[in-house]
Amino acid sequence: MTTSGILLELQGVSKTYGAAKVLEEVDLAVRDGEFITILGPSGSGKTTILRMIGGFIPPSGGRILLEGKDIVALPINRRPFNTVFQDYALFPHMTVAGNVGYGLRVRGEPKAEIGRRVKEALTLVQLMEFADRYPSQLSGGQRQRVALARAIICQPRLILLDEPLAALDVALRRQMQEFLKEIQRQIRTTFLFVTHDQEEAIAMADRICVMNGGRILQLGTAHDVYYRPASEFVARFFGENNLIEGRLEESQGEWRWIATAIGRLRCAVDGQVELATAPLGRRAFAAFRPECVSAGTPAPDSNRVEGAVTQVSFGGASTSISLAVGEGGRVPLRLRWPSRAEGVSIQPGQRLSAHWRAADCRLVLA
Amino acid sequence: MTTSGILLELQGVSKTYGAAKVLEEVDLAVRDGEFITILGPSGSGKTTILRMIGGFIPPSGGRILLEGKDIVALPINRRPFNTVFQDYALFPHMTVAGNVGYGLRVRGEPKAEIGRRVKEALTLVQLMEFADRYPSQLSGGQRQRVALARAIICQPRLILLDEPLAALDVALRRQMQEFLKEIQRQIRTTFLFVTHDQEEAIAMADRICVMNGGRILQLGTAHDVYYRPASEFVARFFGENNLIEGRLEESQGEWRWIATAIGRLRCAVDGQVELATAPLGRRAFAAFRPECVSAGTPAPDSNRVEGAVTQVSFGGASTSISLAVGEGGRVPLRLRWPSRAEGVSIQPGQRLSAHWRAADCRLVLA
Amino acid sequence: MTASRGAMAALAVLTGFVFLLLYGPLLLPIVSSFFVVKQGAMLWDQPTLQAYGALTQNDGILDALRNTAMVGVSAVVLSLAIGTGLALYVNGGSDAGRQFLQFLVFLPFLLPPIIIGLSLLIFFREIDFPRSLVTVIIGHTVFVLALVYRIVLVRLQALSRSLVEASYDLGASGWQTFRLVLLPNLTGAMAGAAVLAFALSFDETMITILVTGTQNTLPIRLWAMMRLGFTPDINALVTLILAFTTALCLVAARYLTPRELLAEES
Amino acid sequence: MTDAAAPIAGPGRWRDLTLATAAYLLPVIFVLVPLAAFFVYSFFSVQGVQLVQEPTLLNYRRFFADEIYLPVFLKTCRLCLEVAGLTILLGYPVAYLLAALKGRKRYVLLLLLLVPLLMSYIIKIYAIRSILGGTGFLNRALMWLGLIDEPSMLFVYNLNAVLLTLTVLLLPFAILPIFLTLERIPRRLLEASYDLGGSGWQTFRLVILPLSLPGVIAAATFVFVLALGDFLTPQMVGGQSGFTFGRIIFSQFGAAFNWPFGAALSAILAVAVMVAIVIGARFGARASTRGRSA
Amino acid sequence: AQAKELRILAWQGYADDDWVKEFEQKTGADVSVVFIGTDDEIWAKIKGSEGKDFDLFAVNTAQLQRYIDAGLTTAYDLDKIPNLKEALPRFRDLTQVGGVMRDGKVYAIPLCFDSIGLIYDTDKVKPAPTSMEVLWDPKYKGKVLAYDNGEHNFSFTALTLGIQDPFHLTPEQMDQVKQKLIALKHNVLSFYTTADEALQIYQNNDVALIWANYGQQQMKAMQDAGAHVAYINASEGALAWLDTWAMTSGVQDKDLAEQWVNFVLQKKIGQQLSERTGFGNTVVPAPSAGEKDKLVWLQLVEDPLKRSDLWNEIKAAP
Ligand SMILES: Nc1ncnc2c1ncn2[C@@H]1O[C@H](COP(=O)(O)OP(=O)(O)OP(=O)(O)O)[C@@H](O)[C@H]1O
Ligand SMILES: Nc1ncnc2c1ncn2[C@@H]1O[C@H](COP(=O)(O)OP(=O)(O)OP(=O)(O)O)[C@@H](O)[C@H]1O
Ligand SMILES: [Mg+2]
Ligand SMILES: [Mg+2]
Repeated sequence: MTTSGILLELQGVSKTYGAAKVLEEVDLAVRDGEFITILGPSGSGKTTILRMIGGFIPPSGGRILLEGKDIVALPINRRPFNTVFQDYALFPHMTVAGNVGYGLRVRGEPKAEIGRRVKEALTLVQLMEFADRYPSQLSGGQRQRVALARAIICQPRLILLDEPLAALDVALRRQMQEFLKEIQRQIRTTFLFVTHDQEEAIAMADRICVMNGGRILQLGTAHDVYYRPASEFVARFFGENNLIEGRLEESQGEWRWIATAIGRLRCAVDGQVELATAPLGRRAFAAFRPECVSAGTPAPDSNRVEGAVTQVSFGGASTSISLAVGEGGRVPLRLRWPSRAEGVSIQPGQRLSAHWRAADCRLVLA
Repeated sequence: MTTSGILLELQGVSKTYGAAKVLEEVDLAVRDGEFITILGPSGSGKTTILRMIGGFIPPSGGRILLEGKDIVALPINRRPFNTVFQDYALFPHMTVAGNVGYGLRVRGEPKAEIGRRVKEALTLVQLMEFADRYPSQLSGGQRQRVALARAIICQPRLILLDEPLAALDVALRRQMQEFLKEIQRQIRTTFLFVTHDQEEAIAMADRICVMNGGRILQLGTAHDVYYRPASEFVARFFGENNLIEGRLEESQGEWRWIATAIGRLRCAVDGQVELATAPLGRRAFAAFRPECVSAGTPAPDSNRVEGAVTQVSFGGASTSISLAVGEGGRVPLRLRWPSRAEGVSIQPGQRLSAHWRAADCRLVLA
Repeated sequence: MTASRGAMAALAVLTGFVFLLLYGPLLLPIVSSFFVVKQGAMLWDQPTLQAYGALTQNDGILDALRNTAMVGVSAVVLSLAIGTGLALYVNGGSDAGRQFLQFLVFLPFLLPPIIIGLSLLIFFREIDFPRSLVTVIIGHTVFVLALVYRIVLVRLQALSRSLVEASYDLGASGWQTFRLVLLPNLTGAMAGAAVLAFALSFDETMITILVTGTQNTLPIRLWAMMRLGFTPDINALVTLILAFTTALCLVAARYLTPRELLAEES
Repeated sequence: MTDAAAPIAGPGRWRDLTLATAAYLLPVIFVLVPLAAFFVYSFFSVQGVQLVQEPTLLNYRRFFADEIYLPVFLKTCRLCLEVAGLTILLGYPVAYLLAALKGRKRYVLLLLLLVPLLMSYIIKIYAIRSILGGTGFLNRALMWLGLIDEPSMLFVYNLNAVLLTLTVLLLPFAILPIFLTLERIPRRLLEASYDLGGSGWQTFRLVILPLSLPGVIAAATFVFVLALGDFLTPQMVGGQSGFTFGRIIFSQFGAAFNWPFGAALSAILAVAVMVAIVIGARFGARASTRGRSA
Repeated sequence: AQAKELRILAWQGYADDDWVKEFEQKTGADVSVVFIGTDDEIWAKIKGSEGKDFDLFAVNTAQLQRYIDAGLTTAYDLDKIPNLKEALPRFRDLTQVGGVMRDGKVYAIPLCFDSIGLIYDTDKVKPAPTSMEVLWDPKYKGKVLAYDNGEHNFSFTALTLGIQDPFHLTPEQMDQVKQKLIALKHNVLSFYTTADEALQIYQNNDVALIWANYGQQQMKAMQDAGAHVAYINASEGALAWLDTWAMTSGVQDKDLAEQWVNFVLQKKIGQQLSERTGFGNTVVPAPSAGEKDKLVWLQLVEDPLKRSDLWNEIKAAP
């Protein structure tokens, strides 16, 4: 570990295919032993970043530093990283055990040791009984687990995972998540983990990196990214959110008032300098999460609106309610309440008075 | 449409690979215009079922009826179905537009018509600007969308989708979901949709089919499967759940009391005959969802326990709380509360009195 | 690959026809090797193994056969090694240098053999490299290289690049990647290329005559025999060669079949 | 170098250089040097048996000026193209059948198709000649079947015979490369095509054929080049039509003793064929490289 | 000391295994023979190696000149070849054998020969012909097979026309011959290229006369196949090839090479050669050619290319 604690650093790394720039100059510093998840829309450049770190494609510009040393010219097989590929890239001519043991085999580990560790890894991904199968005889999720086992068995410094759990069911995914976190704790491997599953991103990450259009938009803890989105995009992309546009009208300490189509809304700036210094009159959003909106007796300092319920939809643990508020019901709000077996006691068409605490309502600059 | 309204029926369909029976005799009736999602652990046989319906692999036994006629011998290209493959199966030598237009092309549609509809389909999956790319130049999610567009453009009677949205981010996935539902409404296509995402399954499905170990365990509406799990497996697999084991002790109308390690718990049988007729003394579970458990003033008829908070973890819209209850705190409970920006006001170590309404607590036979 | 039952039947008929085309011409020498041939006609009532007896006495031919086999095997081994290496190298990029290399590899294949033979002969003469079976092996290797190279290259291009990436990613060296990942996927193509290359070497006359020292190979002998006509023991010889290679191939097929392919079907 | 190519060449600049050196070494020594030295001849001329070492383009000019070379060259190319076409027409279905077979069967059958190659080809030509001949097996069979009344000379001592014989001799060279590419086409793609309603034929034309193109082109190249280099078959079964470009070149080194002209003719041949091959390879590579990482 | 080595480039039948073995035993030398299929290969091989790859090679008299011109041969010391004195009269005095000497030195020793005569069907052609002129006989229109080779056809036609030197034709003679050949063309059924082919055509068609490029051997093959045919050498002179042993300029052991030539000039070997190949040998009389037959040894023609071009024109003529 370097004194700075930074394992890997991307400095102004960019990637261009022909005329298309798929990655703008990107800076990213990954601390040793850290778990970073990368989140972003399809095509935003997540795989591209991972593949450049892995050495599979050369960056068009910029530097990639491993413990301070530029590794752009370092061959793939000399980088102490392992990758779980988005399309698995399993060796079709090797059995599951052969695939998983490959990394150890090429390192020249003794046969017995390989056998032992392969067994261990396969047990962890629950594929012990499939050891002698070929990849073509496996289901999608089974293949993905083989890819996972193959990458982690080498205990690399840094492990690059490209949606490694996408093909797994929730239960299994949760087990794998725990198992990955366990690895991180035990051998202090650093993780760069691409996922589309926000809960997964939150559950696993020390820091979350949100990308869009070849740019890193925000890098921070889950709580930060969820509650202090750096931009409208992040606020909309990461978790469900209500964003009501308006104009900054009044400022009072930590509080701001925004004039919107559904009335004056009180928001918190929560110590964020950029927000705190935003001039009055500026376009901004009041952002509040569906789960923060409730009916019934409001707390003091709450924002309050009235509207008509347009849709109630069961979503498992929670039920979503759509509310039409504002003049002519033109502004849609989303509410999310815990589900009840007998259903939420609300019907479409019903009028509802909804409120949310100002502390749960964030200012996001437009 | 047949008078029975059944489009497709599987009768005792099974599949065996060598010695391994990966699909037990399965019965399934799919109504015309219905949206069925198939859920199950990795390797449970979801893809196998889809592939047999599509005609890619022959069943080892049983019949597959399309509007009452056995189609086991019908060649793939004469089945009015289209498939989104789990691994996409895009034609590498054709552009995105070529791939998407393939189905129309082989049908002999006029060029102009193909062009128009390809454009339409690509616009829907937001890939218009990628029309001239080759699959190898696309990101994972983009490929998946091409596969989707390719299958829906033909407007088949039945469309088989194998985790068609797994590689998409939440926002895009939601759009695609809406767009698929829209198609279903407009052209009354029937959907068989494999997914790992429970929210997706719930949001889209008319009925959900839960599989495990090559068997269909339950087939019902989302609400049914969520609140009336037919078995312990379904109760555990589908959504998060607390299952407390015990013995049926008392019966009173719709209510049952189970003696468990954390006390007598009152459960609802909710009109389910099998449950209602279960004899006293039988092993059973009290099942209740984390989101139904609250602190504070209990409603009447609630089950009540006390325990120590062991973990509080932020999960985006909700925060999960683990509670150790019972003698020596040996029974873990999970609670799930809506998140708040300032965090849930509970700390690990704190003692908590938790309760849930008997109506939210289901009886599940062991 | 798939095909409907009807299509399969049609294909089978066609394949049968091709088998007929390929094996028809072989029947004549094979059958004649077992009978007395007199006045251009086969005497069906006189089966005999005379030809085989005569063959065992024909040292010249047997010598030539040995030389041919040695040259063939060496040329195949060399061209497989070099051709595969070149294919790997050329597949690594598409710069002008690699294009040129490709051109070089192909040249000897497409020029009339007499040109290759002569230029090599003159070359060896100039550098004072004695003509022998070694020069013949070099000549044959140069000649069949293009074939091996091309077959391996085509297969290589069909292989998913991500396999190589995955191998490097797991820390394998270039050689390990080749041996453990590429080679198993290339064996089929290489085996096929080896057979074709051996066949070419086995029949190659012109280059051989020009660059050989004092050794004959089978085609040289047969070529020379055309003037006076073939002796019956030649029929025996080709029959034996055919029987031997068929047996060899059937054994090879056992080991050539990829295991994952067999597993898939079980 | 393209991006995509980088990882394979991979490890380091020095290794690149060593690799390149290793790759070029043998071809340069054993191909470039001898041939280059030889082709210097093509700019010389001869008088009697003496080489006149004065650079001239006369030999090249003669090829185009003299009225026999170009037509024979073109005729030969056409013949060889026909052979290539015919072998592919026959070989493709066979390769297809092999690829459609399962497991060991396909390899056994494949090898059985290759075995005839190991029967000396001179012997084979002899056999073919007697089969095709006026009273050969073919004619007798056709007569027995009542298809013809008297022996037909359609199959012997003419271009048909050359075509047929070369086809029989070279068929295995077409089957193998095609089979090798067919074998690699992921089954899933065919399923996708059928799934989208493609008929067997459409699937073949739109998916299988394009994806097997690299193999077809390799096959065509092999057969074409081998047919071009074969001067024995045309002579032995071609009758009056058996005069091919290969023989013209060959004769320059014997009776005519005109090595310079022979070298020039070969150079022209090499360039022409090479251009054809490069075009072909481009064509084939396009289809295959696209498929690479998809 | 190392065993002496003799390297021979020869046609099939000129250095059979048993002779080689016998010679090896006698001299203790190591003999290796490489067999060749065409004249062109011999030239390419010998010229390409500048004579270094072999000590002895078999070559016909027509070809020999160019080797001598190119300095690829070494002259013989006739004293070392005593058996030459036992040769047939026709070959004993080498000055009488066209082309084997240059500047008084002997560069080649004749080994075997054959004529290029006429095969006729004894049932169909009566009386037996004596001249090639019979090929033009309208009686046999459509029953004649000729050989597809411009060079030889010009030569034999010239002989038939009574031209003295059929190998060096003046332009006028050339034209004369060309006209005659066009006439021949109208009389023939087909031109053939191999003996085998001629036989096949003969068996399937009404053929009376064959210009026998492959000589006696060709006739024998036909007789073996049951044909009723006979062979003559035409009275105006029959073309004939004569193969000789020539020593390369790169000969390593001249003595040994001369010993070999002397060795094969034995009566026994000459006899065997004729028996096995059907060619005439130079030491024992064989049925190939009677003593009286007028044989015209092939020579290098004035312009092979020209003849080949003209031949094409003839074939294309109406
Ligand atoms: N060719 C085969 N040979 C043997 N077993 C196979 C073969 N194909 C699939 N299986 C097995 O059949 C079972 C069911 O596979 P299937 O692909 O249907 O699973 P799935 O439910 O789609 O799983 P996933 O969610 O992981 O895609 C798996 O255990 C798998 O290993
Ligand atoms: N070889 C290529 N040529 C041209 N464009 C490419 C190529 N590979 C990727 N791209 C483009 O680069 C962009 C980023 O791709 P990347 O694979 O990094 O996306 P991603 O964030 O991983 O998306 P997904 O979540 O869909 O996997 C995409 O728009 C893609 O189309
Ligand atoms: Mg990606
Ligand atoms: Mg699956």
